[in-house]
Amino acid sequence: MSALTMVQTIARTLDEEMARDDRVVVLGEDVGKRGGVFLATEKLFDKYGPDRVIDSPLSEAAIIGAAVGMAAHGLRPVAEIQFADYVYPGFDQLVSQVAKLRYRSGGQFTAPLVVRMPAGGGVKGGHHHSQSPEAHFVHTAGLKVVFPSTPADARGLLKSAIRDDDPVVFMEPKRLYRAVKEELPDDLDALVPIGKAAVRRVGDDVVLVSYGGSMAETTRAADALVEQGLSPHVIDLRSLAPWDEETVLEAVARVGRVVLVSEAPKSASVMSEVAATIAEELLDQLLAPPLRVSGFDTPYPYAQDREYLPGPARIMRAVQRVLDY
Amino acid sequence: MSALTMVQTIARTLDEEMARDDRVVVLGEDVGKRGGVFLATEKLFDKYGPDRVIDSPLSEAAIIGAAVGMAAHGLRPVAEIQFADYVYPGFDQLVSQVAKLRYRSGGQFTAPLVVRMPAGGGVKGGHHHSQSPEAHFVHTAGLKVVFPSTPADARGLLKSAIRDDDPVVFMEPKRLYRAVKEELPDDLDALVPIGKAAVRRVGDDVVLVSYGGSMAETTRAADALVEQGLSPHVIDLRSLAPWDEETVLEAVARVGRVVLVSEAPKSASVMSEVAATIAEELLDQLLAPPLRVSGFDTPYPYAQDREYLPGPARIMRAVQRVLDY
Amino acid sequence: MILESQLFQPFTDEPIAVTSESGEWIAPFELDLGPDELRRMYQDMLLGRAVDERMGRLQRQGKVSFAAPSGGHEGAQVGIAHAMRAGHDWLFPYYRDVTLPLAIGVPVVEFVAQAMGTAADPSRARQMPYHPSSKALNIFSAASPIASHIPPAAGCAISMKLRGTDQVTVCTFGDGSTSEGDWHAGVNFAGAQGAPIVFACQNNRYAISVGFEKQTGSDSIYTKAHAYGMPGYFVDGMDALASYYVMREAVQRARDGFGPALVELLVYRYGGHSTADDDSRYRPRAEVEAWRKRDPIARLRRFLTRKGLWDEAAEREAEAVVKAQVDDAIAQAQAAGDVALETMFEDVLAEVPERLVKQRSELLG
Amino acid sequence: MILESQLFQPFTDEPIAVTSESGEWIAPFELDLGPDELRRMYQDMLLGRAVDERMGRLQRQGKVSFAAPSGGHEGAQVGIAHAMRAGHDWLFPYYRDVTLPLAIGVPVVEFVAQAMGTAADPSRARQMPYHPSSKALNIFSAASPIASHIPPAAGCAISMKLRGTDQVTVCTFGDGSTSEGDWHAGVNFAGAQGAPIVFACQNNRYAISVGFEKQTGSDSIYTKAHAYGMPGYFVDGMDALASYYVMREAVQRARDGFGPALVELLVYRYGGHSTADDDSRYRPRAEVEAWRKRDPIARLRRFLTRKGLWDEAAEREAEAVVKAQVDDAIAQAQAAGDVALETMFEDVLAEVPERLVKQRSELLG
Ligand SMILES: Cc1ncc(C[n+]2csc(CCOP(=O)(O)OP(=O)(O)O)c2C)c(N)n1
Ligand SMILES: Cc1ncc(C[n+]2csc(CCOP(=O)(O)OP(=O)(O)O)c2C)c(N)n1
Ligand SMILES: [Mg+2]
Ligand SMILES: [Mg+2]
Repeated sequence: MSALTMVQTIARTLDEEMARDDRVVVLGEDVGKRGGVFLATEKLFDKYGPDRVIDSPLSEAAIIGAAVGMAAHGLRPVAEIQFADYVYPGFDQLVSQVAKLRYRSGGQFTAPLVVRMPAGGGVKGGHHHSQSPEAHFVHTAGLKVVFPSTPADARGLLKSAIRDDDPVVFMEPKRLYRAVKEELPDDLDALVPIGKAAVRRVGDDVVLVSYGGSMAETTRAADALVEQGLSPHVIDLRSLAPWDEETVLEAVARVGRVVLVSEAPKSASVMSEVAATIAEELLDQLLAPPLRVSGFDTPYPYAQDREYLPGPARIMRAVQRVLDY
Repeated sequence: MSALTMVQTIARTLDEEMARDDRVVVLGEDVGKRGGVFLATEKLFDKYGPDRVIDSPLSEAAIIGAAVGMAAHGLRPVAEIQFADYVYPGFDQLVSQVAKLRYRSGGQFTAPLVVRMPAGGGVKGGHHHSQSPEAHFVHTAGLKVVFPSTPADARGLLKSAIRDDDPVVFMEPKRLYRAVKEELPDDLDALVPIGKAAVRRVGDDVVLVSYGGSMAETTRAADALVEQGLSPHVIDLRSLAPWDEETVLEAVARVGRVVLVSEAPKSASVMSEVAATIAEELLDQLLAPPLRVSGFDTPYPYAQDREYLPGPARIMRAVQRVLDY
Repeated sequence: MILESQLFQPFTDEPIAVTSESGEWIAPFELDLGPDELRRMYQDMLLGRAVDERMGRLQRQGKVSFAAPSGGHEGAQVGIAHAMRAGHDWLFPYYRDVTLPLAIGVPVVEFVAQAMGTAADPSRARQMPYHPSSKALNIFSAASPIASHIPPAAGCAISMKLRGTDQVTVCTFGDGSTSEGDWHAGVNFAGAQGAPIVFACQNNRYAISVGFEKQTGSDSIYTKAHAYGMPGYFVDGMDALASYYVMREAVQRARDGFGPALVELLVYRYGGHSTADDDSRYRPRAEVEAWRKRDPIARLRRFLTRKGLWDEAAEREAEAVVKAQVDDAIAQAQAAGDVALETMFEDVLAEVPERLVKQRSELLG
Repeated sequence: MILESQLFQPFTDEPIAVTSESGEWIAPFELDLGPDELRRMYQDMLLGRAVDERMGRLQRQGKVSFAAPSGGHEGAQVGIAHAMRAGHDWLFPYYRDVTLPLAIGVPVVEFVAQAMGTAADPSRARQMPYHPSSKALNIFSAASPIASHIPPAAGCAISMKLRGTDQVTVCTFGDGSTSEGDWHAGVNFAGAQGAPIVFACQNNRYAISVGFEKQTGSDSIYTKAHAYGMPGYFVDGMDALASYYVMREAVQRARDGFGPALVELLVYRYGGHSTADDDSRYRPRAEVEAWRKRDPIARLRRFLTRKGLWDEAAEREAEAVVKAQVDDAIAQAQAAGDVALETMFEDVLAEVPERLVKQRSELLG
């Protein structure tokens, strides 16, 4: 396979999965002829037609909710929410229907579906095209949540998500959609398991944990640290629910210093959970407090689009603090 | 004033505030003649009529959204969501309109409104009448969030909330609605400030932090600890956004041991945030890991309505763990 | 395609009835139901009412935590049920459906066990009473948030269309439900896709205490069909046979590829909104009494009696049968015992994740 | 109360027009607008189009991050604006409103500064382009989530009614917006309360790429008014004067206590959905060209010319004025410079909370 960007990878992966299993259908706003506003569903309409690539009305409740009914009836819908910021009109469907169907019916009915959504900032989109709402999903029992940062992971996790018997919220870091191209494996069944983190770099001075779009800044900070002669250990969570406690705890126990990086607002976030778990499990192994470098507790601003993000400078300052502690 | 239950206190407080300020209006499902399904708006309809006590259509988006427009136009709406579990159809209004109006308009428009909602379990309501969704609100910048556990706090905080220039999510622990009666001050301006915790008991063996409905179980656990000759320090957060970091950190720094109790699901919860903050700020003062005793990461069950809650037994076990550490 | 036979017009000003209050056949077409089917409809209503009443009693005795009276809704519900192909078509019900799932074939013991929360509930005692569901009968699991089942129902119907099955989705709800955004979103999607679904509104003109005039500026529910490009039928829901015939036509239309319809069935609930409600706060007693006089069960009995298909003896026997059925069901449901504590951690996901394994041992030791 | 004069019928099959394509007056009533008002409407449209085109250019030059072409919508928008009492009535706009806020009186510099995100934006550069707002003119702050402004608009109108002001709320949106649950929730609440509000839909028959027939099963938007018990008016939105007259009547109805209305204005957007859109993927060029021929600006110019109120010289002068206005505004907006970095932490709440003070120093040191 030739080298593809993440968003090209997603379109390709959807194509592969639709070819593999004719229960897989795609629905959402502009996913048809337009191929999605980011082209994540490009060419699928021409290939599979309006019965499997469904332009929905402009309603996220309709999209997510219809996916529930389709899934219960035997399809494998992949719903697209045009921007993660627009999941809220469909939030009740996600929380009350998607997440609880298996539980409330005692396992009689299930909702094997995927809800894809581009998330995160840095694209001059202001607060309604930049949000990172993953904490809401992670807090909601009954959902799996993944947030890849590379084309290969996007492919492997999307395949896993589509084949999973549980509903999966599949978050896509939109500012990395075209950041890099990656050569992908030919294997059509190259799955990335949900729930497993990836160690991007092995080191022993400080553990950096991140995921999604913030992996870009985290990687840059790690590179800078290496240049300074330090040895960071970098973990890409990839899955947020369940998240890979084992990989994280093992590394932090060994290294004793950890910085958690995510652009989502700080309060009651996914990284709050990771920090709390680390504190609960590893108090005696910690050489410094687990620090979070997060988005601020403000709506996502427009003018300060870049400054809002936890960039390398802020990450480096936090690393310095845990090293100096 | 005679002794009142919490729900009676709320109705009384609404009456007082409506009498004080004719911009205050109440809206929601069944708030009119019915006086609310829990009677939290009892008698208001008779006294203030349909222009100030508005039975809305069955739509939480309409209720919360209309409150935004009313507030922007100069009223001080107090919206009732019949059960916190039903806030989700109005979640977009809360996140996209209520929380962001001041920010996005550069302070030109504001939404001084209150959204009241009974929350929490233990009433045999199954997962759609038992949830504690406060983490979603706390994660959303632009909202204040309070969750009192006593009639007096409910009164003082509701008054503060109604008079506040920012939107306030006012959560009510429904299983404590009629748990106790309390003699209330005559002072019509007896406010409880938003953002200040209450120390319910001073002690030095372990700090127990809780809020809302879980204060009942926390208090019972504390009583049992006292009977065992221990000295717990009990903090009722009351406000969740902003929360009183100072009071909590001061106590934990002094005592070194802390157990955080909340019936909300554990992952990415308010108590995750409190635990993460404690770990960040007080690593060296901690004599034991900050432990959370939470609701489980399952939908709220029906059959195991009581067992789901973090009851005294589970709290005591956690206290034992931090004491034995 | 054209419709083979069309008995009813959409958007009539008056509710469609096929029998008079006194039980005469008043429709301009011929009755085509046999005696057995007619009697079955009647017996289903008796059963629904008996279960309903018994649940109310069990609630007062503390054996059931909650009940949602459906007395007055039986005519509409039995009509809807008999218009469907049981176990083939899908039903997306709401909490006030009692006669409806029973008439489709849900065993009384399952309904009762669900309400009592015992181990005989196929949903494993996960929900509050009045949320039955049956995979075997394609009865989707009801959820409490009003109208949240509408988009899933639309999706199910869209799936039926895409997959070319000849199934139909039927989706029920109350008048208040139509104000929710999700109701609109779901009905609109179904309309845009021309999916095989019938939206059946049991309009009792109250949403708990909120009267219809505060619910919407529209005079009726069926007119809302205009917004979605589908026919809206207005039916006297106290007339079981009218409910049946209109629903049958709407279901047939959908099955034949003519797309969705919205059917409004005018009914009344005799009781409070639920056992937690005191409806005297907001409804005049005279109104309740006036509607009770229009009882759908009595009306069908008068019809059957006129036709010589029913008499006092049949009534006594049917009541005894129903009573025995309900007694048995309660005994069986109770005998099943409680669900195990640890089931709380199951069915969150297909497999119990590590995190819940830990939480389970936090509880169980 | 009865309506004093009623010029238009709701629920007409054909869109209401008062001028022909060639600019003749074709309405059965007399024009009652003076030459100044007519010329002002025309100039407002020229300004709207000029701003629109310039924003597109600035976007291509990288000076504005995004633009939402509104060419083709000017007739509807100028009609809406002139039907309102500027600064007294409230407008709840959406992102495609350009001519509309300008015609109400938003200074061009404010519009441009908002789009460029400079310190001259009264919203402090908090939003992406095309989200202007003005407290001074009662123009509510637009939000990107489609239809999320509908319930607030309803609430504002309900407040007007409760407080007995003689204000009216006008709320605009596109055809796609009507599918959102929040649209329904808001319109329904306004209908139930009989609030003084006019819902004005600019139906360009596309929601980005999604054509109208996939958006809803209904043939039109105005029919949806049936669902809420309010009149639905169907207007040729390429006819600025028809837009004005129908809106004026709807606004007057609302002001006089006759409740809300839904007005559908048929328009077309000549450009892509936004500067990020390639509309050739989903729209035939011939369709775009056909609509361009129906341009609302050209139509009003023909009307004015026929009436002797406009000529080539006036056109040249008006264009020069508009160009200077826009040039000035851009220069002023740019001169205002960037907003300060620390403003990011302000206006989250009335006061900057402790937590944000800490976060601010994390960023600024
Ligand atoms: C989203 C949501 N909001 C509020 C409620 C509380 N509630 C339960 S039933 C009900 C009234 C429903 O009325 P209607 O749809 O007319 O059905 P009926 O009970 O009359 O059959 C309300 C407000 C709910 N269950 N879900
Ligand atoms: C809740 C929400 N979902 C999706 C979007 C993305 N989006 C922006 S504009 C648009 C289409 C709107 O179409 P319409 O309402 O017809 O207005 P038009 O742009 O045609 O004027 C969409 C889908 C959004 N802004 N908000
Ligand atoms: Mg009802
Ligand atoms: Mg449009």
